[in-house]
Amino acid sequence: MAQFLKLSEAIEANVKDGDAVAMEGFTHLIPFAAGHEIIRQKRKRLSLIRMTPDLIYDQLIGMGCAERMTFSWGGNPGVGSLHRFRDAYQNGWPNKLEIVEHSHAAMANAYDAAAAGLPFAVFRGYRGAELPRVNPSIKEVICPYTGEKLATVPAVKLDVAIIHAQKADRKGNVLLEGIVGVQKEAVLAAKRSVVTVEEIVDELNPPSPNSVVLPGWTVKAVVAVPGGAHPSYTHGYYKRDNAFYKAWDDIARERDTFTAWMDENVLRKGPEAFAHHAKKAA
Amino acid sequence: MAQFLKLSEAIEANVKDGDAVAMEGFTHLIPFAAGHEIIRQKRKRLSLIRMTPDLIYDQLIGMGCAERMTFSWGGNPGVGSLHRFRDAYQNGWPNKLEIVEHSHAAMANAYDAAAAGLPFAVFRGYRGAELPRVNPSIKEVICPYTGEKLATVPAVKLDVAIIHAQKADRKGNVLLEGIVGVQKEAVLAAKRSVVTVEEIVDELNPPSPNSVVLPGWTVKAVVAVPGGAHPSYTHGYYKRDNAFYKAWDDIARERDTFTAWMDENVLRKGPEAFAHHAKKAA
Amino acid sequence: MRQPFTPNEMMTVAAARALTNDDVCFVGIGAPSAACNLARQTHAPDIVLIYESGTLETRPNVLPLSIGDGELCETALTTVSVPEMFRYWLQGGRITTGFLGGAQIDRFANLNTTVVGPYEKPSVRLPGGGGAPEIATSCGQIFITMAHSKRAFVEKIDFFTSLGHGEGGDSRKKLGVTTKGPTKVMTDLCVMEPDEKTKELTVVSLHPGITKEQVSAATGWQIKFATNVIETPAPNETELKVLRELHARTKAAHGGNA
Amino acid sequence: MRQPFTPNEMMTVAAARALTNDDVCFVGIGAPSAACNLARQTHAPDIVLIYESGTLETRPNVLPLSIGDGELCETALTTVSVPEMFRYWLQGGRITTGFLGGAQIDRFANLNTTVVGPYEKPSVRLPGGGGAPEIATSCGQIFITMAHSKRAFVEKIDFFTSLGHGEGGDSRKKLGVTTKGPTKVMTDLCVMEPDEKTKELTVVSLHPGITKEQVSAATGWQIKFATNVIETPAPNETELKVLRELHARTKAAHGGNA
Repeated sequence: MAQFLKLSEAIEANVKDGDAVAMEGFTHLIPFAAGHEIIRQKRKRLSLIRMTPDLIYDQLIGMGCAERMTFSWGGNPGVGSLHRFRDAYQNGWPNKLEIVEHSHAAMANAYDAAAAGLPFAVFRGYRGAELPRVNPSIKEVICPYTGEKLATVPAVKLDVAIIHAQKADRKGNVLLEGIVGVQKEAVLAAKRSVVTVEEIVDELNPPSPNSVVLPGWTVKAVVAVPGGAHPSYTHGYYKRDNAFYKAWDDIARERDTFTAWMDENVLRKGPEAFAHHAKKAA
Repeated sequence: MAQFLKLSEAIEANVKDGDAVAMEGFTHLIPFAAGHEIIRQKRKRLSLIRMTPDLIYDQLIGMGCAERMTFSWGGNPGVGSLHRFRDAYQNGWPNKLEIVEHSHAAMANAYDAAAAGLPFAVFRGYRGAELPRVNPSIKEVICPYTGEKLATVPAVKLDVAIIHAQKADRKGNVLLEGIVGVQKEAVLAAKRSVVTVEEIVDELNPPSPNSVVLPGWTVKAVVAVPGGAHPSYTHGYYKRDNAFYKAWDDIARERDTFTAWMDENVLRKGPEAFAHHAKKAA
Repeated sequence: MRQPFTPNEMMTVAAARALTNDDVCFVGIGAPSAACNLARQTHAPDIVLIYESGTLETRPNVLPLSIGDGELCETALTTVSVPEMFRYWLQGGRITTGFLGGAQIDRFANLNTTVVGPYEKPSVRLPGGGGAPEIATSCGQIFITMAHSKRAFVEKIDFFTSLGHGEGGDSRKKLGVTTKGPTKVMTDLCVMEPDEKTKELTVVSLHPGITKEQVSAATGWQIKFATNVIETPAPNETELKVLRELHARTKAAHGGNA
Repeated sequence: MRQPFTPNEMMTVAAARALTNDDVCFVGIGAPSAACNLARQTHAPDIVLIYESGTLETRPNVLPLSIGDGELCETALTTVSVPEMFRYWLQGGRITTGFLGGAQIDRFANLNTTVVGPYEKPSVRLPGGGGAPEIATSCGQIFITMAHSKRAFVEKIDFFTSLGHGEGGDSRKKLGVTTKGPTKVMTDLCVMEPDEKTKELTVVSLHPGITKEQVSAATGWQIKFATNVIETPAPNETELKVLRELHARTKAAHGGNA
């Protein structure tokens, strides 16, 4: 059953050095506040998994929390490169970073398979593409009916999934709305999960019987962190801070500007620093 | 793009003798009015596919429309047997019926695979069960990572999918709410699809951005048939007629009572006969 | 003074009692549905009930006639598609307890709901397996409820619809199945559990007023009894009241000859 | 009198014109997004735009900076999960036209968005393939938009992120791929199409004021020209107006140094 904790407690209890961690959210609902808490708690040797590493993993990598990253698209969307990821991968700063690279389709299928309790997924992918040459975990099976060769990917293996959502009720049931990405799959794939939410409410009141809801018994810890997705966004609450995404390019380009920004905005702050981004749409 | 047709036109244009037809709806939203139209148009040699054949296939089979049924549970839920199915299968009345039998998990995966454009699905199923002995389409693959043997099922192959839904807008976009079963998968798996709806509206207004909506360009024909799911039901409109499901046991038990009922309630009626069941919940 | 009760009520109450407040149940129609909702309305208010129609954490006020009655969706936390139900929730290993029943059961709790007679030429074609083949192996454990009779409790089932303990012993393990399988069989006469080693069903408690002889006479094989067979505690007043009210509401709701 | 326009505007307009009202497009960020929304706001009002974030049939009023901006979901018919997007919609074969671009392209329109230099020790580590490997083979056809330069249009790409026409000829067929692959490459200088037989990219139209020599000089291989190279019709007033308003709204919406 879901426990209601402070963010520091939730991360302390659920994220250990060396864990395989997925912090998901496809552009939307990225759990930045939780990422900052991991940085403050100085986790090391994490194996980070995420389709689109985005700024959140650029920050974790630049602060030395990661030793491996599994991903399918590692850029700053619409802006350019993730400088800290590149610096770590190309120059080993602040430490060496190993990569495991897939396509989006492969990653999405790998999450789906894990949520479904399967050891692998089958998909029609990578035809004529070079990634299978450099990623030995990409294999193939033959369809027993048609003889077609199809690609396979192992299910993601997660110690912990961390996501951000609109709200939770007092039983820890969680509502996600809008671009829901692979978050349900990530939570169902993980041994443990931490969910930060904009607000905790008495009644969840999902707008549709088919709304995306995670039952409280699938979640390990729930934490209210208003604004906790910033500079990503929360549908129905506040918008994506596209200006910040653009500004990040300059902040992260050099090691010293990055370090100074992290010191001022992460190390010397707490989750309450996100509150001023919080806003509920009318 | 979706065409707006009369029910007789939609069935005439989209359901041919010998077609592989799925009329889906897991207890909820079963397209009875469309089934009755197929009976009136005297379609023959249909290969009927459905997880839970329910009364709708009992009626089609008893009226001689089917030569094969692919299914996973063939009963009258909470009541007992489907007498017309049994009579056809055991005694060849009114004609011989071939069966292809799966488990629910296999059928659900077979629909999912077809919607995903895959030739087959992998699932952890049938372990220690006897169905693989009598259904040669159940095979297995070995996980290329763990060596685990897993079951496979071929993707369903459909000429036409027929479903009932709450409403469509004037572009043919369709909203389904409540127990949504495998209907999205069935429509996406089929070459053609017919959707009957309680009402056609100017604005679909799905309650959630993640509501189950089928875009009009995935649908071939849309027909307004208020009450068209009766004795099944439409969430938000009218309830399941459980009393009729119980009454069906007596109606269908003998050939002559069945034939008389079908003559009076199907052959001599049209889709407008369903209208008096239509009701929108307050 | 003890209220009178029917054998079916005793079976349902026995099944309900076996459930805990922490269970996540995959519920079938009929006795399982009654048992699970009785448990929810008595000692296990937080029990999570899941029906294969996609309704997650549902709290019906009347028992559904079908596995997908509107009542289930209207009172559910959320409703998912049927592929998601079987893939993420059942196969995903999230269910602690699944309920099954059948037309035939053998001494190792293997079940048949497919045919009486040979598969290709059955004397009775039954509805088939539905969710059972995968419920039997994906849930943490299985509870079985069935009316006790020689026709149902047979030496040899005509078809292996779903796996119980196979040929006994470590049959499940040999098949690569890591879940417990049937841990309890609740009938209208008694409660049985598989022997720890052989996995053969063994009577552990007799319902009030039922004798070993009655059970033996209603079983198609030489049924074994535990060393200490106890008497199943009779349904208490609350259990009977809640169960009967549930049935009364259900009858009123479904109309006709309920 | 003709309004002046930028090479990038010409590229976007050329891409927009290639789209029809019946297309179902898998849209990428940047020029593809501008082209698709320009088409939607001019000659193809019913074009269906799909972004890989799960937003189906979206009608953004400003261009998204990311593939998952809120604008996309708020103006979409519906939004599905990312696994569903890649499984049911892309792999399911429901997309007529997909857009791709890259850091490097070769004469057979194979693309590299992964690395400059060797994979294990790149001189530049690029973002990677994202959706491209499967977009390239699952969509009915592929349109490519890229700025024309010798650094991008190369004799040999450093990494095969996504399949174009492979080694030319029937390469795709040999790989079991039945979709058309790249049918048009729109640059800021010209429009290219693969030769019917060899599948080598061939210039079919030059943008106003651009010479064959300029294109050859910006291409890393000996680029071929069609027998009848035409001049790409310049953007008309409406196209420029709609495109510029779209960009102006976008800049205002995203803030900062857009």
